Amino acid sequence: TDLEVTHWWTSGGEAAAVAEFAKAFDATGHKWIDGAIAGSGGTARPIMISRITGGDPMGATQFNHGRQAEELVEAGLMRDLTDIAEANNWKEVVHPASLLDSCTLDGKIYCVPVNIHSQQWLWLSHKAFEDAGVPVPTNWDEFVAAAPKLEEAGKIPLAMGQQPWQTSLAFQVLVVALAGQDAYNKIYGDKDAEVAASPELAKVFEAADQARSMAAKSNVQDWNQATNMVITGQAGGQIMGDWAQGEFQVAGQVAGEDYSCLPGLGVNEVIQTGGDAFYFPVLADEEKSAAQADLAALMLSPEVQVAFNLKKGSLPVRGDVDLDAANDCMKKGLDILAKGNIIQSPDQLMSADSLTRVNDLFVEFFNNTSITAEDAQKRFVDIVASAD
Amino acid sequence: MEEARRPNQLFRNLNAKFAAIPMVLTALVVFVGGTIWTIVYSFTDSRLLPRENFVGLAQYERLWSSSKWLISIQNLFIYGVCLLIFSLVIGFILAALLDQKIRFENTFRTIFLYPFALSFIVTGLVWQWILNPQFGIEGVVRSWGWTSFSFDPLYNADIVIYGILIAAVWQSTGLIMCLMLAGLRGIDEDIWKAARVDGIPMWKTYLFIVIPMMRPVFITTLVIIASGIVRVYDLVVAQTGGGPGIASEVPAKYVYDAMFLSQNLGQGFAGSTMMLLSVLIVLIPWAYLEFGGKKRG
Amino acid sequence: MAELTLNYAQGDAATRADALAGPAGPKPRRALSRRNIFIYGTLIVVSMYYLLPLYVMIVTSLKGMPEIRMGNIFSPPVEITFEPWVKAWAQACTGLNCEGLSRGFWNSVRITVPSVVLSIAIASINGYALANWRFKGADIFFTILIFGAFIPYQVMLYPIVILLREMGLYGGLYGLILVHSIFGMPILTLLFRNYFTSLPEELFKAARVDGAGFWGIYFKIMLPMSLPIFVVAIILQVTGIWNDFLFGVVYTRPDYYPMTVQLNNIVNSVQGVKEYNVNMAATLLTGLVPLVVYFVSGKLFVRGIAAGAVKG
Amino acid sequence: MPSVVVRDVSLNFGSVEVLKSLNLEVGRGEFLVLLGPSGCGKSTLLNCIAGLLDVSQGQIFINERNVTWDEPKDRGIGMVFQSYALYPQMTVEGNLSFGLKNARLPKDEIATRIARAAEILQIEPLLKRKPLALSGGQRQRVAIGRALVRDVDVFLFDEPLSNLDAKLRSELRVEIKRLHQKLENTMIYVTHDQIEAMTLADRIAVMRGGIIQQLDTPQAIYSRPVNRFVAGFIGSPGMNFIEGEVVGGAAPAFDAGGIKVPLDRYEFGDGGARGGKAVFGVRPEHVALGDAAAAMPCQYDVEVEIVEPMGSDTLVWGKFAGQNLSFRVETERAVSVGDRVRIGFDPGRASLFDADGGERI
Amino acid sequence: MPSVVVRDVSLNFGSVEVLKSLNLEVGRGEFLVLLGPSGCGKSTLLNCIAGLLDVSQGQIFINERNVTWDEPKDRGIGMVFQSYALYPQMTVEGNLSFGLKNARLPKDEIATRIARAAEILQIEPLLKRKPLALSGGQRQRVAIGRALVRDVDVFLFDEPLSNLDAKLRSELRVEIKRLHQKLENTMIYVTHDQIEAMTLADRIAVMRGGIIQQLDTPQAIYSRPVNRFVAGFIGSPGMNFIEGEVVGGAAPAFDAGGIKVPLDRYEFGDGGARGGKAVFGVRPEHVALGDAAAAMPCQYDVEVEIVEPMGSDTLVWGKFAGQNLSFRVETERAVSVGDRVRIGFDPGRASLFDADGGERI
Ligand SMILES: Nc1ncnc2c1ncn2[C@@H]1O[C@H](COP(=O)(O)OP(=O)(O)OP(=O)(O)O)[C@@H](O)[C@H]1O
Ligand SMILES: Nc1ncnc2c1ncn2[C@@H]1O[C@H](COP(=O)(O)OP(=O)(O)OP(=O)(O)O)[C@@H](O)[C@H]1O
Ligand SMILES: [Mg+2]
Ligand SMILES: [Mg+2]
Repeated sequence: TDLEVTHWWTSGGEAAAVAEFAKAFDATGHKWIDGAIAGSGGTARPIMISRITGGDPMGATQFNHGRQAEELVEAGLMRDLTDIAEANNWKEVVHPASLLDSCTLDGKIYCVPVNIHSQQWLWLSHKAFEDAGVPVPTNWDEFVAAAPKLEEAGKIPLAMGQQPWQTSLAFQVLVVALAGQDAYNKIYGDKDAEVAASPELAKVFEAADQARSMAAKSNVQDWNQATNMVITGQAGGQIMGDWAQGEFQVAGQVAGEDYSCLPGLGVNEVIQTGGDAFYFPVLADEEKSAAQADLAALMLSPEVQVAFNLKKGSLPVRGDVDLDAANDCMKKGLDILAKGNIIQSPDQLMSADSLTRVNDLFVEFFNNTSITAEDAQKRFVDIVASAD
Repeated sequence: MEEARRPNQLFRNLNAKFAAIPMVLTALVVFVGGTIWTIVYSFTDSRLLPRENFVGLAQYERLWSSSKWLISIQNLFIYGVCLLIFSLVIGFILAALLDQKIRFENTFRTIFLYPFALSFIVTGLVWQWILNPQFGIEGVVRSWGWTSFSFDPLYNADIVIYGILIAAVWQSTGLIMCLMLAGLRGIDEDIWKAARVDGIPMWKTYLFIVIPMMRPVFITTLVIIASGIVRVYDLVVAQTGGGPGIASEVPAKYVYDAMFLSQNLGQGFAGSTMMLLSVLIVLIPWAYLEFGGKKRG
Repeated sequence: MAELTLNYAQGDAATRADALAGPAGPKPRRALSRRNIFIYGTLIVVSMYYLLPLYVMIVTSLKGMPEIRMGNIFSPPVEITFEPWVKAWAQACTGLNCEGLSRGFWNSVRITVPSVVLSIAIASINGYALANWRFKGADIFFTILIFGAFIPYQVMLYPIVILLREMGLYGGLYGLILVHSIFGMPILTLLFRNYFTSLPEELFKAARVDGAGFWGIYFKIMLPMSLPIFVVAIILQVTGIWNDFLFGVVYTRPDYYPMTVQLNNIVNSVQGVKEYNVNMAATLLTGLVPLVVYFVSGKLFVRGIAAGAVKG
Repeated sequence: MPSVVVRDVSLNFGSVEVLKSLNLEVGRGEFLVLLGPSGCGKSTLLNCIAGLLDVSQGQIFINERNVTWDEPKDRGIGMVFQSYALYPQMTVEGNLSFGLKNARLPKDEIATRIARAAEILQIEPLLKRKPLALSGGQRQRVAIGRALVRDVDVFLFDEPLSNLDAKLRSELRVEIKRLHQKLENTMIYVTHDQIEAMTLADRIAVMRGGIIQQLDTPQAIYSRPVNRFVAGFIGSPGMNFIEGEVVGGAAPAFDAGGIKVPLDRYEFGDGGARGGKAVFGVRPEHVALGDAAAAMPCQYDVEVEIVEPMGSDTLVWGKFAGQNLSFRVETERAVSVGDRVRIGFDPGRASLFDADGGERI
Repeated sequence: MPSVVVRDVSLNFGSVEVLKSLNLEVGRGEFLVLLGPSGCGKSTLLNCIAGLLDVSQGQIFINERNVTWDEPKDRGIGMVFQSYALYPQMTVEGNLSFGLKNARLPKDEIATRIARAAEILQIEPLLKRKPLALSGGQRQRVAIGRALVRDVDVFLFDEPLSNLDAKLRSELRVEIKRLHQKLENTMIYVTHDQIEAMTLADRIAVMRGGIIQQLDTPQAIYSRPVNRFVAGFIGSPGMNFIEGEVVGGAAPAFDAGGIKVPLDRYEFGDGGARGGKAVFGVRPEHVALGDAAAAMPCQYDVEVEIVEPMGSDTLVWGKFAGQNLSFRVETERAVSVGDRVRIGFDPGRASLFDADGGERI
């Protein structure tokens, strides 16, 4: 049976990873119809939502799991996967368990988490630091300290794509890494405005201020172009999620030799457990429904998880898979995961609406040097106070 | 003499009425219906899906306290005014030049018009590239040795909207020029002769006589440009995605992002409603002048 | 000119001969007069602004990636390669599909042709009804329609999703064709209305006396006379629909995705370095159809605009 | 047995009343001309009769059938327009046959009718051409042909000759006259050229502002116009108007700045010879000069100011009681500017109008 | 001392030769009318004189100055257009003063000139209005005013009255005539209306196909046209043309289908009375009826076919030698269709043309 799957994974590493899903699915006798929409979730999501609400849903669709699809589920447009989950014992295998929680509404499971994406990484180019004659930093503060040297050597200290989501990502990372896990949970989870106004957060905003001056000369658009600057040694480092790993791999670089990665910016070694999930809209066609069930089960099967996540550079959602092939950075991630130093992603904690406002603020701050760190924090407090 | 019964008015011109059904339906269902629907739901707190949970003016309060929206409005204003002025002025000057009985008129006209055939995605992409400081004009000039040269409108938040304008002017003046050219060709030949006999210099003839005579052309042109301005979206997305930061946000993008990115339909609808309102404010006086004036005249 | 003054009173043959030596025939015009330099100079400079992007696109699409990375975008290709074109057309990948633009081309044709035909058919009939068969309320609907021209597409996205869903047309080709017809209607109707208004009303009256009805007059009298405005409408619609991305992607499923969606995918799926040459080739390929339509019918376009847009 | 009856017809465009409760009867076979200045509603009236405009009030009968609500094609009329209104993309033959094909007439019937019309109008050699390849006069002939083939009783002409030059105009005028004599059907003809009206009409309806001012034979309108407007509109060169006063009484006279014109030979209307301000109208061709003047009841001396030779005769302008007066003399008679000449006219052929309303006294 | 001289002027539009080596001299203070059918090159010639078109060959002198290469504004001409060509968004005053302001005339000079022009043309009350709020006649007056304020020696008119209706046309015609008498400057006036030409002109140049056919006083053109084209173009109603043969010899005569017209009173041209096919032309007003006919050298009986009353007189159509013949009778004389009447004319006032070339014999 043909099943159309929409997603926005179109970059090199991503596409290779998707191919793993497709290969496995085709092997079951079904056919994966690829509905890739390039750009980002921002371009693709409206199309997916329109299709689902317009009554012409696809067979399966990617969303960031969390609250993005909440209302579609509430409206009864998404298929209940509880039976499949029980049959395959997802409750046991999915690790950390919080991943499945975000797929659960009123006790029913509606999505398949496929990977864990952690954003809290600082990627560093060994070549750049060699050229500048400074040792490769091991945490954020050293990185900041090394920045002037890098600049002298004609490098851009911090690579940063112009797309707004990259800026806001960097900011969230700074919050978690510099203010700590508790503050993060209080702010994003409990919407605690007092914490948002605290001196810890002030430090975060100062760091963001430094970040923006370090990235001032970076003028590429896409995240992978920024990554490419790190790969080629034009830039010292980049704050980016673990998917950047895929790019290093495609470029044939070796972790620890050509580049290093600092989870939690080397300050607070936490990673977030957000990631991508697949949702399955309700379909009338019996055969397709059956195919949906097959695909859902297949996505969580150990082999597919390994194959997929290796290509994607993300962490598998099963605790029980064997990742010998994993590289240095991935292993660091797995370690942290095992230690339980995990946080939920903002998507899971905050409504898309409030999150957009927070992100907009970061983006505005980052690009408008006339906004001081104090101003930005004040506005941040206001947003957190009214968030849901 | 026999008397004839007056036929039912409803059935007169039945075919004409029948033929107008698509238009009537479009006007009523899509434009009016869609507008009303949008306005109604702008008073709700609809998120991903529309729902009838009315919250009064909350969405509007939030809209007007959002700096992103304010920047959008400001950008639209700058963009609109500049595009209007530039495309009208350039379009008219080009049309006037082409109207001088020159050689290669067809070639020049085609050159000016071809960008109109390209989509905004294409336009945005090409200009993004030409304006890219690394590869584009800035890079090239610097490679010539003028290393302090700086021309990076798309990467400088203060002037990014003008960078977008460069592409917009490039894309839209061709059509404006065509409209103006058509208008110029419609001017009575004798007016030109009269002005020459009166010894009025060419530029004065254009400025004081011809342009005022082209009122209908300017109105049509204005409608076309203005409708394009309000809807500007693709160009911004293709060139900057609203960046750097939110420096090049425009209302249409705000609305789109609100509806689909932040999944807050109510907010998006509130933005839409404000846009529609501004369109109405511009259009109603115009419609009054155009249609109301004629009946009296 | 004083020395050229004639004096007929003297009737002197010598003065007459003098006079004959004066200016005669056409006023001599230097090819490089200041006026010409100004006109052609301006036109050429402006042409450069307009041609620059096209030049960059063509030149870049013929370069290899290494050359792009090194050189400047304005320098002509050292080594001409058509590989980017081939790649853009047939090999570029989006997700799992590596068929390049070719996948979308026929979809674009399938979408554009019926949409253009339908939207022009509807709009021309509307324009005709509005211009010649004014019925009560016609002006109101027309005003609403013009208002519709200003509504940002994004705003109407959602209501139309609902509309199409209720009509059961969502996701198919017909729904998309309908959407294109709806959004083409305002400007096209305006053009057609103005054009038909500019045709002599007596023609219409004569046809009515001759017993032709609404459709008879439309098909036999009006249509054969409206070539210029049809050309304008076709150009506008072909350009608009061919270049459309938003509707194509929102209102159909992937089987029908037009070329622009592929273009967007190629351009936006960055794999490491942006392959500018492929992007430019893809861009040119996508723009080719409207460009050809333009070059072929440019002259009629101005004429049609003159007839349809300027009057009224 | 009237052929066309217009009863109490009014027509408004929005709030503008273009036709005001208008009545008109046209006899069978009559040639009626609607004459009036631009914008007086002539075309509007014609369009109402043709059914191209819906009347706001009133009724229209054609051949004793109430056609007020009928479609144009069902009214039994043919119409000819000023701009010819030929279908540009069809040949002459196509133009002629279009209406017949619409009426689903048999092929041979169509052919016969076209052949007949083409013969009458002498456009046989043009049948295969398109209108663009015809001269103005030929086009108008084809337009007439298009009405002709419809084989109707009533022909409506809306300024058919206005777009032609003077020479063609007078030629086609004669042709239309011949056509009418041959076909003997009813014709309603709109023009603002009074020469056309005078030469063609059995009766003329002079219109102004949507109201028929006078409906009468050309001769009656020429010699006894009901008001100053009609008097001025008819006749070329136009009637001379002299302002002054009527002195009533037993020997009524017209007093213009001291110069007295006896009115004993003037036929007063119903109101009789009231005194008061009035306008005295006399046509240039009724002012005699020289010997002929001597035979006239009134004689005056005037100084020649302008001489306008028109070929066949000459129009001379002078001052009478300080006001412009023109008169027509034969070309042979040498009159030059500055001459003092003796003129004479017969008040019995003149007209007197009220100074205010302009009504004939 | 000619005011305007056109010497050997040719003009081509691409390969079309519109003016063919044309020569023309216009005397100071003369009123010259260029008359001809549409498309004959009248406007083109006028535009050449005005400097609005570059001549292809030849020279143009105005006031004895070679202006062939001068700009229009430097030629000392004023021009009035058929379509008025008023600047629509300026008031009448603005229209009049715009050119003067551009010439940087002092303010009070401008005011004086406008006041004078407005007085002459009686447009003082209109000065503050815009052209759209004026009637056709008023507009044309303003257009004339615009030429007037330029204070030039030569006025060029391009069919200034064609867009006006018949009545206004004849009124304004008189005004232009008065204006010329008052200003006494040179006027070149284009028209295709022969009545205008006859009444206004000191001399008429009849053009066809870019060539001046005849340049003479109206009277001469009327009575001795050099060819059939001129004869047919001048005079309204037009000249009657009877085809037949000239029988030469001692007693030359014209033979039309057996009916003989003696030509002993006819003044032959240089070629004398050659025999051969010819066309005999006689004007309707030179054909007499009844008693007057009896006094004429030639008399014939004709049957009346059409009667066209024109108010002042009546045009009657009959057949002469099987060909149409019209003649003018006074309105008083009752003539009706079908009557047989006796007509007479004087061959001495007729014209004879070559059947082929159309030249006067
Ligand atoms: N469609 C219309 N809407 C409003 N007013 C109109 C319309 N058609 C005509 N009129 C007005 O009606 C009046 C009479 O017009 P009509 O065309 O009958 O005049 P006319 O006598 O035929 O003039 P002309 O000699 O110029 O043809 C005019 O004042 C005109 O402005
Ligand atoms: N710009 C032009 N290009 C080519 N041919 C032209 C142009 N202007 C005029 N002609 C041609 O020159 C000839 C003379 O034109 P012109 O306007 O002088 O005629 P006219 O005597 O003024 O006619 P009308 O009485 O219609 O005004 C016409 O045959 C016309 O087709
Ligand atoms: Mg009319
Ligand atoms: Mg002309």
